[in-house]
Amino acid sequence: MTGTTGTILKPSDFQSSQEPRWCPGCGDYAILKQVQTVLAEKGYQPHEVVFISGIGCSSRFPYYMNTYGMHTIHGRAPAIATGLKVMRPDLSVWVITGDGDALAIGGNHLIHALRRNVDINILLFNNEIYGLTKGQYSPTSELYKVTKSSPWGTAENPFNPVLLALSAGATFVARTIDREVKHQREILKQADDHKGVSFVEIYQNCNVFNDGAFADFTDKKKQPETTIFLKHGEPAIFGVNRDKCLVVENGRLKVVKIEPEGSLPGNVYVHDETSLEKAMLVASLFGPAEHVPRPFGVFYRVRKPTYEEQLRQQRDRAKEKMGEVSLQDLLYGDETWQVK
Amino acid sequence: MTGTTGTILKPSDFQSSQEPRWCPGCGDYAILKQVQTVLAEKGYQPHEVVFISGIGCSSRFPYYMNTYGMHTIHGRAPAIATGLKVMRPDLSVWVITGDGDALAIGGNHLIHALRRNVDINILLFNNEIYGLTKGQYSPTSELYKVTKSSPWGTAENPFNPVLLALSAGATFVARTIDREVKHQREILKQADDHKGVSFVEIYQNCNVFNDGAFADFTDKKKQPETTIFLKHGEPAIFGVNRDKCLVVENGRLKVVKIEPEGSLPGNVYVHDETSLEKAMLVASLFGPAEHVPRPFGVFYRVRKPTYEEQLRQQRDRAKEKMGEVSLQDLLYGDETWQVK
Amino acid sequence: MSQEKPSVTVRFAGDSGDGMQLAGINFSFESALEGHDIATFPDYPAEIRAPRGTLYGVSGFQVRFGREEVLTAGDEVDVLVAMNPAALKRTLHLLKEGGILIADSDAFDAKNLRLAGYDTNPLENDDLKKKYKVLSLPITSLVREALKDSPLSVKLKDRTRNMFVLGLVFWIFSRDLDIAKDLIRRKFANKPEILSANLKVLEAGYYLGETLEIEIPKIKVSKASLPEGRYRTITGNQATALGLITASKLSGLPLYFVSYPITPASDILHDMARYRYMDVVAIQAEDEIAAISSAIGAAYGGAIGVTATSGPGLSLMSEALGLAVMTELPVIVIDVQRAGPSTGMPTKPEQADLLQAMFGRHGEAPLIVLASATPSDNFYMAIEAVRLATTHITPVILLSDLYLANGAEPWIIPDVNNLPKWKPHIWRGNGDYKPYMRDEETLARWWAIPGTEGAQHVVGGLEKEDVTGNVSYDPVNHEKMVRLRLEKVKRVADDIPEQEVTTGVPEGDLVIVGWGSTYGVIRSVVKQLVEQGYSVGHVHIRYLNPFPSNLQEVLGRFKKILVVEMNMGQLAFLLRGTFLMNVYQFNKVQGVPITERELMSEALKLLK
Amino acid sequence: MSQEKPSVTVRFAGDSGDGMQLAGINFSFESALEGHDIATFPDYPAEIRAPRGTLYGVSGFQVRFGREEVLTAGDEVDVLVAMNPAALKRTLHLLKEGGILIADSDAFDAKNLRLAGYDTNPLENDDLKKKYKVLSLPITSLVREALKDSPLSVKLKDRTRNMFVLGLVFWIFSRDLDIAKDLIRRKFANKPEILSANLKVLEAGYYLGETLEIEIPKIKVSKASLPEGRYRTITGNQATALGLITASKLSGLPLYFVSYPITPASDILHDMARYRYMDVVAIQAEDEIAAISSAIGAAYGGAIGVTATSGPGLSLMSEALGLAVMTELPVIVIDVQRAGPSTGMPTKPEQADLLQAMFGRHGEAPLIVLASATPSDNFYMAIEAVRLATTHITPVILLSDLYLANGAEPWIIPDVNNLPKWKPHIWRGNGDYKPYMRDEETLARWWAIPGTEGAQHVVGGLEKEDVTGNVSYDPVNHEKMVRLRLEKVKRVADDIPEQEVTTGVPEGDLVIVGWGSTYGVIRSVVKQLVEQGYSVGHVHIRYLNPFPSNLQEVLGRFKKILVVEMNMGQLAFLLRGTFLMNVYQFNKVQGVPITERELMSEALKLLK
Ligand SMILES: Cc1ncc(C[n+]2csc(CCOP(=O)(O)OP(=O)(O)O)c2C)c(N)n1
Ligand SMILES: Cc1ncc(C[n+]2csc(CCOP(=O)(O)OP(=O)(O)O)c2C)c(N)n1
Ligand code: SF4
Ligand code: SF4
Ligand SMILES: [Mg+2]
Ligand SMILES: [Mg+2]
Repeated sequence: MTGTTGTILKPSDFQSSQEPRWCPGCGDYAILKQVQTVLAEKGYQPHEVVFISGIGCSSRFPYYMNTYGMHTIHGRAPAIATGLKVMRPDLSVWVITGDGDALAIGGNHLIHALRRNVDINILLFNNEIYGLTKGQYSPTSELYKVTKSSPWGTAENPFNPVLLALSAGATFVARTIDREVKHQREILKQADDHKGVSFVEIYQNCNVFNDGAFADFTDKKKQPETTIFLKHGEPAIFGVNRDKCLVVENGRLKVVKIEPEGSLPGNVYVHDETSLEKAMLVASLFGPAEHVPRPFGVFYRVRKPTYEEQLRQQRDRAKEKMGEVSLQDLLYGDETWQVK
Repeated sequence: MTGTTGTILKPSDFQSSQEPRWCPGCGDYAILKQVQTVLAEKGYQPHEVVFISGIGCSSRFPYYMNTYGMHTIHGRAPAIATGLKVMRPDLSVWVITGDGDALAIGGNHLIHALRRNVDINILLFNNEIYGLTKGQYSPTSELYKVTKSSPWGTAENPFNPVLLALSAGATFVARTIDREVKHQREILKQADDHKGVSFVEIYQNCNVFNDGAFADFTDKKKQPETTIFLKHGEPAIFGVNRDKCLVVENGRLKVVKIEPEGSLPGNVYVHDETSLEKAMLVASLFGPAEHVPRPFGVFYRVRKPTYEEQLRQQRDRAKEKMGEVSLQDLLYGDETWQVK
Repeated sequence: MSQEKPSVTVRFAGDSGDGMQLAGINFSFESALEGHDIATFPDYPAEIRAPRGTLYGVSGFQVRFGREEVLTAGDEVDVLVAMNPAALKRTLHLLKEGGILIADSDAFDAKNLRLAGYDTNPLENDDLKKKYKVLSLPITSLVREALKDSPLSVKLKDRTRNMFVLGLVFWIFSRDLDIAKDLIRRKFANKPEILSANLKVLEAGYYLGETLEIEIPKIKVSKASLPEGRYRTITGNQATALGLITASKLSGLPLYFVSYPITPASDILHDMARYRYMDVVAIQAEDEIAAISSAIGAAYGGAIGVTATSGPGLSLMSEALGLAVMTELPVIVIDVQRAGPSTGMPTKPEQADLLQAMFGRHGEAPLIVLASATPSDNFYMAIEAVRLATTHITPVILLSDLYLANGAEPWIIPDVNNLPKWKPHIWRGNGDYKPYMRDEETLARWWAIPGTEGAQHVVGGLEKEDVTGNVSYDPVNHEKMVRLRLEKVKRVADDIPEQEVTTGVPEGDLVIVGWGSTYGVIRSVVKQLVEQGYSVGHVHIRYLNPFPSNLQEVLGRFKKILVVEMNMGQLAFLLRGTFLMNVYQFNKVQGVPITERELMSEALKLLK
Repeated sequence: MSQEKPSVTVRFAGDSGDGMQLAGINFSFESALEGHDIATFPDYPAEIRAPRGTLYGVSGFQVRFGREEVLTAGDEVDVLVAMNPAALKRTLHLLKEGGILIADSDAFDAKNLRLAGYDTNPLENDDLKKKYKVLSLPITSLVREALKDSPLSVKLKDRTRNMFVLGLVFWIFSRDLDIAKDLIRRKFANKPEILSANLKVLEAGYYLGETLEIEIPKIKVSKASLPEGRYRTITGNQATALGLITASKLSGLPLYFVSYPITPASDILHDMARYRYMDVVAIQAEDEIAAISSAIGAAYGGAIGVTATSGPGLSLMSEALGLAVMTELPVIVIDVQRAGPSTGMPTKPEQADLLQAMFGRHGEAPLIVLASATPSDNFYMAIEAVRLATTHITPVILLSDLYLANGAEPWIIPDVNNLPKWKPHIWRGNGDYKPYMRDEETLARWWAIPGTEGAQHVVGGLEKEDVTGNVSYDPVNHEKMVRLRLEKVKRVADDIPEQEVTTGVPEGDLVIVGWGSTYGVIRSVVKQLVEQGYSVGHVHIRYLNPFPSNLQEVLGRFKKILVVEMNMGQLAFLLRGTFLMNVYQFNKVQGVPITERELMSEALKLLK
């Protein structure tokens, strides 16, 4: 959805008078900035946009936007946004959530919003930790991670949020990272362009309780070897010298060296945003950065009727069948009688 | 886990004195029978087994078992079973749940139990409807389905439970169907054999509110064309004349005719239970039975440390580091002083 | 031979599959149509389709009709239909001495007798025949005989037995078969063979009456003198659904209804989903937390956010209701109470969620609590809930219960044009908007709808600074806000009717106080007591938080106060705690309604 | 020059990063070690790391120590440390006239002054100097100077400023530096450079005192006459964790602790997770519903199922708590209350979850409610919660609050062997087990553990037949079960101590009633009033449901009853409703503790 009422604004026009209260250095700042930029670039007016968040550091986001907003309760933002969007398809509705908010307490609402394809943009700030409650592990923290609530290391495997979103029925799924502001902005723009639910996982550094969680992917030296930036219709090539690629072998992805230089193997993985199967395949690259590169970009994008559209059609079917019915007739119902 | 204490029992030894109160003809009866049979065959004693259910027709299950059981609240059975199993790894713990119970209100606990790989067996009785509350649509009801709560057809896409379970981290995922009792029994046995969380989706006919939902897959005439029974290491062949197979083409599955007879194409899909990627690929066959066959059997099976095992190791690490600490010492803590 | 009675109660009882609900509804409607007042009590089993012949599979429908105001479905029945031994076993105790028992003797076979726990066939018991007028008829055979030319299967033929007894009951009350036929015709319009079988059997039952050899009195009940107007029958759940839609029109606000199915509230969802053509959005959420949450989202967006549930769902909504209190948004929760705690007895009535509605949220989180008194009162109280929510900008809980939800009564259909409209407290100004600016009188904050230019703001669960709505940890501000939220709800007392003495004397020896579905039984008992010369009043409270401003004064006019509830004394506790007022209690927590007899005897004890 | 005082209060205030908590804890511990009684009040901001210099980023730690029983952290402070202008602005009002102010003059630069909203530098204000003894020192410079040879970065050097002021405060109170050094050595054992810097700066602060040119009194406080024994300091949350583990040993039952992080309860989870080597299973659930649910599962399996949370989590547990009531399983919920409603003010104390604990479930769902009175009382009340749960086989809610949770006091460590053991009400018989067989006296049902041969049974949320536990919709049975569940909880009154008058006279003019963390302030005020010759008693209720059997009688001995709460009057309402007893209320809902002065003035009003 794009703004309708008038002048193009500056990013700062989307900034509220409240000073952000995140820790100095927190990755949340960068994301705030990009969102404001994207809204301005897309020509929205502040009163056309609503930010709904749950609870967590990231969920403070709405306070810093000069738009409408709700800072709600832990885990329920997707449900709240659903009610809002269904009644107000004219608004641009964004959900801001954290890895605990979205995947611990809020997991159910998240997958249901994705399944229903509500036309909202869900930004999951994944810092692999509970920031606001000062450092417990989250459903995305890696196995054995030592945190305040796991002094002896955790005992549980993390979720792969992208994979979960794909299997729940999301129609736009992407991953980006706080430090790559250009990539981030591009992804946010596309998420907003997408008609239907958009799920964007954003790796976000919590420099206080989980500093460097994504250093493997942001460190400029390591990055070329540890990341793959997916592009629709293009083969998955990476490496400092762009000398590696992904191939499909017996249904799995494997990293191989491109040799001789420039000659891609026949089974090279070519990304196709419209294929759920391919999206899941490439999303399953989730191992340690030393061994498997981590994909970023748009995994999946497909246009399906949104929940609001389906609901509108449902109403149209009902109206077509029933014709115009007055409230008085409704109250009368099927059978009445007169007492004189 | 297999029973330890003594004599082999009969299926009827697992039957309680309570008469089942499901509707005559309900698919739940067949499943009850198979579970009792499997427990007997595997040599369990009734006091070693616990059934935990939520709320729904299917969730009445524990009353009909002569084992321990809890008929709990809507959607929470996986969480309750987690607490039980963690404290009592010696027991065989089963979760009985419905499509509403597991995937509507209980979706979050389900995916978390799967992620943690708790060594329990989760049987999801999927009848694509809310039975107990008399016929509303569920998260597995097909789009546009007319039910009590969707007189004009639903507006939302169903979940694919197998895909969701795979992406959440389940280590054993299977699908079977009420009417195929032998297949069902085999799957239940393997689910119980599996160390780690087992997720079994069982298509179950609700003959009162959703009769024939799975007729495409049970009708003996249609079945050969509409179903694929997966076998580890074997190519996916089906059809009345076993003349069709699945092939992988550009990362997707396609149905092709085997011709000439007996000569499988090179890109035929060969099932591999140990491959998450393959499991997801074949699980994504979820379209209407006229167009795509529906896979049954074990999609995925892999041995990973269970939650209980991880918790035990966690404790061992802690003990190793701390040595034996008496309660008195614990109360003393780090710093004390004496007042005389 | 014919008897004249002020009111009569009939109960149809049989297997779940025997169509007793249909027979009962048909008879009730016809009774209403003939000009009687009616009250009904459907009483079905917990199981979807219990095995035939079992005690727990018995489904019942009780209807009372009369020439006077009919306030309850009756303690006892005049005519009992028992389609099998289990039905007889479960309901015979309800039959008055001398009452008429109609039984299908064909169903009293060895298997069914055993399932019902009878050693011998009770129909052949002489005591039974002495005590009641027993019409033991081979109904199954008679039906099959009547349909011997029908192409239907035996199973389908047998399904029409309910029409046979309906016909017979029509004969007993000299009713007009045509109305019943009309109803049946509409129901089976698309199934001509089933339709004709039903009509045939209905007549067969009716005309059997004429040929009966034993003497059965024909019972006459004069018409009620109901106020003039157009009537329909309505259940509590239907009334709620219609009330909400009406409120949407009266307020000019869009309606967002969202619910997660739960007995006995699901029918509201079903109705609302059907009314999609009325521009209602009706959604089935993934659970009750999502339901209330999305209602909050919709309310933030400028809609009336409504959800309906029962006890377990209300419990789940606790946290989000706190958010609704904090953000001060107009969301409405309809709690159709059932017997608890926990899953309890989902198909049985109870009134034990009152204190939960009052206090079931952490922190100081006051909200408006209403309760409807009769099935049709749900229409007005639903409107009232929306009116108060959208003018005082605060969440409202409306308590209904299973007995109201499923019970039906004749309802005089209001003229939509005569229903008062109101103006929601919506921000339409162009000035400087702050989310916690308030109306001076009501303390309602201004509701600014996203999309309104210049009124961007953020609401949320953290404590906010008065007026500006900025997050604030200031100690004095917090107390101020806590007191403002409380005071806002208290001031609603200025906007609701004063408490009336519903029935009986305005002051005197005893006042019987109730809320919710005990209305009928209390009113009935108080009327009788007053007739007998006692000085008794009935105060029925529909506004539970805040109480009407004169409630204490009204109750104070009586020497004794008896609080009647289907719980362990929750309103009694509230009255004690609020007014330091000594009250007597009558509590019944059995999942069945309080009977007139029980209440009468309690009241008489206090009047001695 | 030196002053002798009965008790003294010190407050350290600065930026979140300034290490004020560490300085405060260190000083508190040393005070305790020197034989004083202490009470502490850490008061940190809501933000994780608020920007430096902001008002909302101020972190404080207040400690009071004295020769007598020290009951509160003090209304006013004798010594105030203000590391920057914001800290001064936020806390100066607490400083007594004539008190000592220590400020880092280096931090009072233009930027910080502006952030704190000062137009001019308050340290240069003559009034300030007249009213207080101002020690305005260039602490940052002094610290850098002291560490000029250290290899640490300036940033790290500056981080030791807290040690400088700690040293100075030590000097003011003539404290033994060695103890502080010991603590620091342990803390930085693995970081030798940081350790040596801290030690150096600590000494620099101490010795500066000796060279100060302005006249600062050295303050002396005699030691307290505490009972003999081995002591430690303990916070409420630490006490809870230790109490639970102790209860596990005393009962011989395994402990399952499960929690979802939430302020201010998270530290219990952190402790329990650390204590993994004590055979505790400590789990972080996906949410609070999972937490309570899995605790129920664990309890069914024969463990003590415990979860800890705060208001929002308690709200989410409503439904599952109903299941625990219905299945009658020993689960314990510890609710560390914070300011609500909704998210409220998560880092501020309040006591507004009492009615939610009592009534926050649909249906009639009674359970035991306890509340601890002091930080260390959490140890005993946690044990008590487990004892009552596992002997009466019922859920228990234990109310703590943020003030107790984070506050520390000296605690005389009990000898484990002297703590009374008990026998959980577990089924070990071989006879015919039925889940709702009960102990005749307590009405506790027998707890049969899966794995026990022959005791297979099913529990659940549906109403069950008495004794057999089969699903039952029988009306009379339902009422019986409702009453049994209620009566079972009521009879717990026979198993708890009678209510004592905690402080003051046993009967007389006024009783001040409280629960939870108001213990200290009430006791302190009552002691003073009694000293002043008033006839006042203090009744502190730790058993809130059921109340001690003699509570009504005890309260009845006083002419007036004043109920003091950090809410709008929840206990007051319970007392009114339960005993029809008129009570006065003193309520403060500001997210800050009630002060002695406030309560004193309220009490005096009633004593006039
Ligand atoms: C019902 C409830 N339970 C627990 C909390 C405490 N809580 C607040 S935020 C949070 C988790 C934050 O983690 P995440 O969602 O990852 O956000 P982050 O702070 O890392 O941005 C928790 C557990 C709460 N506010 N409400
Ligand atoms: C908190 C709560 N909400 C709603 C209900 C009502 N309810 C009972 S079972 C059920 C759904 C049943 O559907 P499913 O899980 O598919 O089981 P089935 O009956 O089809 O076997 C619902 C909504 C409930 N018991 N508790
Ligand atoms: S705690 Fe972490 S996530 Fe939260 S504001 Fe600070 S750096 Fe950011
Ligand atoms: S309603 Fe459906 S699922 Fe439930 S018992 Fe009947 S047939 Fe089975
Ligand atoms: Mg996080
Ligand atoms: Mg179902």
